[in-house]
Amino acid sequence: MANTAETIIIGGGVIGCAAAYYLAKRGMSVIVLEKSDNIGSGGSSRNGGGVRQSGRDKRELPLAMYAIEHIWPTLSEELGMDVEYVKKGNLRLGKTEKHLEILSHLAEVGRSCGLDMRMIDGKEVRELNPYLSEEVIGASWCPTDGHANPLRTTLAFYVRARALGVRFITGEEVVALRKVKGKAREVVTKDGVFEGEHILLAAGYESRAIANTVGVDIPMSKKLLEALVTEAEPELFPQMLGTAEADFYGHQTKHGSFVFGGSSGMEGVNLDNHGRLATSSITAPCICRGIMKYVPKLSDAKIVRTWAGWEDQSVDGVPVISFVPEVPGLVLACGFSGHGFGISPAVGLMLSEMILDGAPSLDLSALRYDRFCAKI
Amino acid sequence: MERHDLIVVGAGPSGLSAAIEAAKCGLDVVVFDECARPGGQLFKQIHKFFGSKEHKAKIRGFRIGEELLKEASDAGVQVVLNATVLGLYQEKEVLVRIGDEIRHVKGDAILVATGASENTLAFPGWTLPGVIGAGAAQTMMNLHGVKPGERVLMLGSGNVGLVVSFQLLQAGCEVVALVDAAPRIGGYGVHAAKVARCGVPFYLSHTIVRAEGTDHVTGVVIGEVDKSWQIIPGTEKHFDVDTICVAVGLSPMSQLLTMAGCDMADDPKKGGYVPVCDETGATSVPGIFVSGDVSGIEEASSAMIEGRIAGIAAAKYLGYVEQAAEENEVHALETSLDALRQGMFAPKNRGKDLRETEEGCPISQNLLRKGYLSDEEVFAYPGVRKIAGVHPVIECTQNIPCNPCQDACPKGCITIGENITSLPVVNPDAQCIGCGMCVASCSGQAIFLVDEDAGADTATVTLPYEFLPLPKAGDKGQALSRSGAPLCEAEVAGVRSAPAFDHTNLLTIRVPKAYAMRARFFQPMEGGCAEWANQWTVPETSAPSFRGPMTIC
Amino acid sequence: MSRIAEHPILGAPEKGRLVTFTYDGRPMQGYEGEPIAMALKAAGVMVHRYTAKRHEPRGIFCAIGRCTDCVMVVDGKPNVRTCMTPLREGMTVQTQDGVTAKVPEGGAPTDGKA
Amino acid sequence: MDRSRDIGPFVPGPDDDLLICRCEEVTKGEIRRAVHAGMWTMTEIRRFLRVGMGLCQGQSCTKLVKGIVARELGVSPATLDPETSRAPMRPTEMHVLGDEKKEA
Repeated sequence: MANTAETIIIGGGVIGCAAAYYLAKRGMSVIVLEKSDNIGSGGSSRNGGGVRQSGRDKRELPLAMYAIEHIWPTLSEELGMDVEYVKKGNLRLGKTEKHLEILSHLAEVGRSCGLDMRMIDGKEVRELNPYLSEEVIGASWCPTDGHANPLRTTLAFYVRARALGVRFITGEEVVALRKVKGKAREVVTKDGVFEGEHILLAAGYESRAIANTVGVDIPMSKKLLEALVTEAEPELFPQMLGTAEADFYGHQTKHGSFVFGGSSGMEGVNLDNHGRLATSSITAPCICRGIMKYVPKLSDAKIVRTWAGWEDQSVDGVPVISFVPEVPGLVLACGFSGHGFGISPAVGLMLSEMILDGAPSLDLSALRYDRFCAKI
Repeated sequence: MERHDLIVVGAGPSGLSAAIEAAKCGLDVVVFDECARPGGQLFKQIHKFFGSKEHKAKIRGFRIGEELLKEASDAGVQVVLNATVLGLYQEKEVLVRIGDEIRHVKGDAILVATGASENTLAFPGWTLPGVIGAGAAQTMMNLHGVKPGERVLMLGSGNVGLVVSFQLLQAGCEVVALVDAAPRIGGYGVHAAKVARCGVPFYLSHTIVRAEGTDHVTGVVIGEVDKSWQIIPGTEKHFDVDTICVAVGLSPMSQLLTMAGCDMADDPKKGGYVPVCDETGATSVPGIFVSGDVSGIEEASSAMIEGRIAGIAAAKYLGYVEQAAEENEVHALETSLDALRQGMFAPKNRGKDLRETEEGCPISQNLLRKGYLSDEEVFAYPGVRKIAGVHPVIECTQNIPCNPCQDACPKGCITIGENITSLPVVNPDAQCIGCGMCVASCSGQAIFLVDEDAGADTATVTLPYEFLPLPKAGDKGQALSRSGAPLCEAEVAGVRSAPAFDHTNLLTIRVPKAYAMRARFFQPMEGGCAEWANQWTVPETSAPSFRGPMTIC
Repeated sequence: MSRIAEHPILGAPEKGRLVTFTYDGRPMQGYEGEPIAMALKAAGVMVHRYTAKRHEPRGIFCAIGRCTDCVMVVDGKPNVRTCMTPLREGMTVQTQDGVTAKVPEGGAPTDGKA
Repeated sequence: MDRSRDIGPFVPGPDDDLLICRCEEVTKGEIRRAVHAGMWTMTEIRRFLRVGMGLCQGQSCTKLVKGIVARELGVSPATLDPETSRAPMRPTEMHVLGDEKKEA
């Protein structure tokens, strides 16, 4: 089979799969190259499933609002598979005055962008969710936020894209990009060379090294984050939970289990196991203590699994979704900084527009790759 | 942080053996086990083990467990029970749950001896209550004194299926059939023979079509399979049962090693996903060792030796023993391990359809297909001789690693020789005194004392008997053939029990002379023999399954 | 009854004292310290739970805490592995339906408290 | 692995409604269909259908699932991706996991 397509996508995560789907839907030929053996191997299968607008940076908020207004509500029907989207709001919880200050600021940002988001007191918090502890003195409340199943969403995009003729190749590690006649054209892998008119780089943290091969750098680092899941529990509450300091988040899934992520404060320095993802012995207990403070009812819930995942943390906390003028044909979509899942359908759609129409329908100029500069 | 020289995960035969050797070398050893009792599966093993003396042959599994525990305690090993290892993290850190508390414990070395879990087989109805694993049956009856069911069908003819079938009979259950999709019995012939002579029919090349019942099992349908494992229409047979016991192999429980980042391999010969390790059990992660079933499914006897080797290797790794000493000890243990890995059931022979023993005797196809030797076939083996007076008849016909009978006979009637897998030979010139030590010592219950001419046109047959209630001299009943078919009237001529026999009672029955080489089991009679008498001429089919009249509360 | 009074190899089983617990609201007896599942089995109880999706009955399968098929609501907590949990005097054991207690037949839902 | 390789069409089997994953109640037919939808690794099958993600964490069904997936793909089970293994090895209550014994 020829290793040529109109678009070569590097990265078979939720961004790559979504972009592949929207491109193929409009008739484009696409090849997706995934380094690991599995589709959705990275952050796409390791995140908490939040589909939220609240707490987002102004620069990426339009993507979240667009996704929640136009894509998520009908995504299951569109893809023919239940992605378990639930739009029952997001409570971002505060336990101290300082927390409330942070939350008020976030709520203000949201409102300034037209988002329905407000501060509520502890009493109202517990009216919405009676399982939250008395320690919670207030929260920001965004009723249009929610959550979905990231595993199924990623795979649903993959299934539909594949059915539309997208060629997915797993275990295909990209080592370099090569320009031909001044344009990004060739994708060199360990086993071969692929060619495309357009090259979409959506490989998480690995995007940096690949972009480096054509002289482009995206300032980002990686963090080893952890999450856990409980056994199925009786239905307790439908909201997505978060905290002012973003150190803990989670929700109850359709299956009944609770998925929670959180940090121990060691994320930047956690050891991986000689390149293999590894959980640390202290993070899951820490997340448990966090959960029990906010939702004491869950203290008897059993944890069945913990896992770790790398987060591609851009230096300013929002992604790079951008053309690269000096490397025509290259589109970057990386640095999602741990909150890419909720916006992934919109990002996929915008990327397809960038490639097919030359520009996205939303203004993404604040997410350009060359926005980074020194602080003084 | 709490730290030990060696943390052993799993207090089964292998883990305890490793801990003992390591502690003897001076290591500070702690053993964690998630169960309330140590010993792993040993305490469910109520049969006598195979092997030679050094392998603790003819000792029952649970007694070996008791011995190991004492040895561990004497060696200063700390065994922590109800201690579930939740994870094996980097830097050889173990997260262990003890009661309602978790603890972080580090080991300079870690030995994972977590054993195996049972495989399952899916068939319609397999999730119904009443379909259980063979291990579950053992747990119920041998640990907790609860019968798994009244009428049981066993799926699987490996050693586990055979041994558990016999244990079910001992617990007072009826085993209606033993079924296996394979064309040949997978376990030891002697294990099959002791089940068959109790009247359990074997259905090889058969599998379960479906389990029946709405809220729990009330019946089962089996059918014959063709070469591509498809059920041949019209071959279905129904049994009323309340329990279906599944014994279709084991898989290594190697999850902790995957988590620890050890190199792993999917090796069907070892039963599944196992850590890559050298002959001492060292994995790809320095300081992490493995032994026992977790590194490849074998018998408990091998697991114990592997444990001892890994324990010494860990001691060497931590500088507690010199290289030369380690090599010596490991070499001796490897020789012992090698002895167990010989014969027709050796790992290298797995799956092979052997036709002859090492001695050139034909391997009984009846034994492989029906679970018993035919009356004609028995004479093909060196343990079966016609000799005047009382003499042992050893119906041991496959090369398995076992030799206690040789040591048991004080008169030199039995010879196995150097190679413990050789068939036992009965020496016609040695004088049997009828002590019965060989009968009780045979882990396979394959030795009988026969006096073909015991006067008045009768013969006596002394057989191993491990059922309750124990018949008394003078009791009447019927003799059963090797297939469990009723043969003739029999009278108990004597019963011998002795501590040295370890619960294997020697039952001597008197039968008509013509049945001396055919009568191999005894069924006590409660009423009279009259109603049975009409069966005695029936050929060897459709025998009612033996069921010891157990006393049940 | 399916308790073995005297075993040919093991003799009489060692048991704790006889205690009373409730099973779906009915008093039942078992030996202290033995797994709950064994007390139920000895009393002839086969069904421990009904599954969440297909509402099919399940009972003891592995009996060593691996398969988790034997879970029930014990003292109000769901998903308790009865094959691993020692029986204590006064325990409340309920058939599990999905992840909650099944209503005992002919009775009101119990709250799971002892 | 090129996911465009032709593995043939999905052919319904007589035992497609046979339950394979006891915990999450997933049938053989669902597993076979998932392979044809593009789930070619054990990891993807697990994420797609939740097989092996229930209380027992795949200890009962992994081998069965592997056999079904391998047959559908026409490969040997040993070539499929290895099982993952994640702590805790046994389901553990939050209050227990969160209650670490502090070292003196």
